[in-house]
Amino acid sequence: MTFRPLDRAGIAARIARDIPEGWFVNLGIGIPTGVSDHVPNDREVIFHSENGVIGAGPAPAPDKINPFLVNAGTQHITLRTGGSFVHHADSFAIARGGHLDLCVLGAFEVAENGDIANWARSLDEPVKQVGGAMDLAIGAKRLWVAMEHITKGHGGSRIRRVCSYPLTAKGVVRRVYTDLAVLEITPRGFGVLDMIPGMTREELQERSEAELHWT
Amino acid sequence: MTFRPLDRAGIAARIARDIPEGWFVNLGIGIPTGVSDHVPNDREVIFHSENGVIGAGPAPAPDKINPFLVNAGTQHITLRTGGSFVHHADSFAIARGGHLDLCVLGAFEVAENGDIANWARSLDEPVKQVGGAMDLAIGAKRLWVAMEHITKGHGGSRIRRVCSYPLTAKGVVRRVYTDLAVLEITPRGFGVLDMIPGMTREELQERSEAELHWT
Amino acid sequence: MIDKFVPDVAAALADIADGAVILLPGFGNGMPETLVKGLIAQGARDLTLVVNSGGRDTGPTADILASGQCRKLICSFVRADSVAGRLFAAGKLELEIVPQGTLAERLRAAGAGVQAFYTPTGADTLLAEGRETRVINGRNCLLEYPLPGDVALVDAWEADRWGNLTHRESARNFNPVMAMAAALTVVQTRHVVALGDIPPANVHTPGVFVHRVVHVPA
Amino acid sequence: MIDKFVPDVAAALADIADGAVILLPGFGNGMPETLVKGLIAQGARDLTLVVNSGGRDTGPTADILASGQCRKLICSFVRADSVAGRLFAAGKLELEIVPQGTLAERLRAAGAGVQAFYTPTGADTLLAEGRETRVINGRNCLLEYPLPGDVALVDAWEADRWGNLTHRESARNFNPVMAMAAALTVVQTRHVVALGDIPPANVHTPGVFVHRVVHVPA
Repeated sequence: MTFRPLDRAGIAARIARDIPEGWFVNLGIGIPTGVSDHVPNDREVIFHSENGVIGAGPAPAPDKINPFLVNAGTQHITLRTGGSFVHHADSFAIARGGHLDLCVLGAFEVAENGDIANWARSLDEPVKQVGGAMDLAIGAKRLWVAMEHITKGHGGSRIRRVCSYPLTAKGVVRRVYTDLAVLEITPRGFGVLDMIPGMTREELQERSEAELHWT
Repeated sequence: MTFRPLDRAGIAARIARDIPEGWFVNLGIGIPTGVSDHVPNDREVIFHSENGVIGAGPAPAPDKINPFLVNAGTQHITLRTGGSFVHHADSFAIARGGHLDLCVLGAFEVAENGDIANWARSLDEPVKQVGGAMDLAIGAKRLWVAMEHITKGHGGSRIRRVCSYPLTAKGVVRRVYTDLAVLEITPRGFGVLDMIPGMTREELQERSEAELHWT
Repeated sequence: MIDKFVPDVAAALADIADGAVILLPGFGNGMPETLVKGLIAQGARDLTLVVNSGGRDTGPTADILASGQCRKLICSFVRADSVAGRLFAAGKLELEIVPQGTLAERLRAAGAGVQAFYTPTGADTLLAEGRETRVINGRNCLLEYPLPGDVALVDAWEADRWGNLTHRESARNFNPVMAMAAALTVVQTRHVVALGDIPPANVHTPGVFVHRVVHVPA
Repeated sequence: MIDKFVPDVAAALADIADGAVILLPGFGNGMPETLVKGLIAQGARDLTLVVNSGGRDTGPTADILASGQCRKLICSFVRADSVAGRLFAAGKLELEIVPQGTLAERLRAAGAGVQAFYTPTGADTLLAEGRETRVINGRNCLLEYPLPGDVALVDAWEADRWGNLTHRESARNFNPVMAMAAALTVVQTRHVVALGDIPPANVHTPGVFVHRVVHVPA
């Protein structure tokens, strides 16, 4: 192998490159949370947190923590100048009503028709962790997924013809950012927008269960 | 005739007597608007106006008019200390969500099953004036109606077995305050709670198309 | 740097297309009068106007209706003796009457991604004729659909460059819900304030619902 | 004179009945911890608890669940390794999982008199199994019903004697919507302010949704 997969921060940074000024963006827990660290300060991107924060800013200095201000991961954050607060129903009105330009979620799997599975690993998983993922997945103008291309455990590909895990939503993913490539969902399935340096088409296809397309 | 019917202010005053401290109350246009004038200042009743005013107060002095503050009749009002403002959807959430202790509406007719007709005088009336009456009628904890007992024109009774005008809502009226009596809707129909001085049961029944009951 | 301010009303309204659904707030106050004048000057036709009341013989609602630009009026209240009433009687204006609370809720639904809802309001009335109803918990309910706008014309007291707004007293009325219900929300504001001047907990309409702002001093 | 303040937590919670549906706000903050302690002391049983997250091993949600007072938990998120997760695994707790936005919207619906609504959230998932769906404008939607509470326990920063409230920053979260969704809304407030001290345009939860307030200083 002559390529070096991106680490999680690298995936986040790659996503940040593609977010233009002025977008309202919600970042899911996991890799997506790191995206905001890679948006330069002079590019105004407004981060929404589903617990009612519009304009979430970076973590505070340890001596500046405000216990009344957390993000959807319950981490202490700051508020950007211009930010505001709403209650939970209004906050999800923003998410579900199509007002977010972008939502970035982590996932277990994405299918070539845009299906996403990110909430339960099996049908009989006894305890459920849905949170706000289903709301964000159906509501945002664009849904991008950030995840490793293959699973850490058994090495199977997360880029699927059909999702094997329970769905979060059907046909909603626009792009997938992995440690190996940037893919977009097209009418033909996964199109490849970008690969990491040194990766060949064959190597990327080998690591993808679904068929990839190059234009 | 040895009785003297109440005038419109008299009906409003009679209603005001029955509103206890602490109630949230919406007053419709017409006779009901006058009710607040008859609630003594030391009895705190909180008036809701469907354009987003909680705690509507009396009209301002002419030199104290605030052009940004009107009631649902678009009359200039004041705000009581403790009042607040919400937007239209939140305001109707208050009305439709069962948070008003009382709504007082004018009406053309009330039927013995609690039906109310107050928005259109005929089925083919070309232009419609619904406003917020249907929302208030279905939403308040109690709906009271304020109206003259008989119509000014043809002298027919507004106290009906069945409404002849198009309905505003079905089975929602609790009480009717007229210039002659106070009636309540019971499982048997109209029960008489009160009559003006000098009025006999026979005289009131003559002026009512529906059968009246005394307990 | 995000800056939603545009130089003038003409620039703010230039791309409103024929056939657009226009959301117009206002209830005795809080109506964006200068934007309505701008829309009359702009000249888009075949419009659907969504506004609480059809108005009288003068004022912004009467003016935009009298201009002949509107094909349809969706509102809760029309006087027979008004521009709207006469246009309707003459067959020159379609009319859809919506109870005021249902109007507000349909606008919110459009903004909040609710695809339909059941309400008891109007369910037992003429307004329900030919429409889908359902009894829920013993109450007859009417199925109502969202009412999205192509454009909302919004009035504000203060605005910052992110489009965060405040509204005065009851001039708030339909402004926040119409702002959230439209694909393009254009605001006229009395005052321009610096980012951060509106306390974060007291923004009445967050900038996420606002696309263009024009400064219209008193 | 209207005065919604009650002398102490015990008085505020005395009449909560067995079998009540309890709405509990909070999302990392904004949870009424003192009222939860009071409910544990009060001892009502067979409760249904509605809260965003099932919590961990410590904290108010874990405490009320561990007390054995709750028959059912309605929430968006439960960790397997938590009091809630273990009670569920042991068959001692019923669980209803609701997507977080649907949870907020069902609460608002209860407060706003919406009798049911259609949402795309969850419609194509396991959560839709056996439930009513409908395609609206090409989108598959799930029919959701209101989620009213018998009692909401609410956290506030400031309160006046009419029950008007403010909340701090993101501690607002579910507090206003749960306040409007319950038949009895009990508030713990950090600060007591005079009527009129909260500017009328900046009340976060109007007193119309509040029934009892207890002062719980920090």
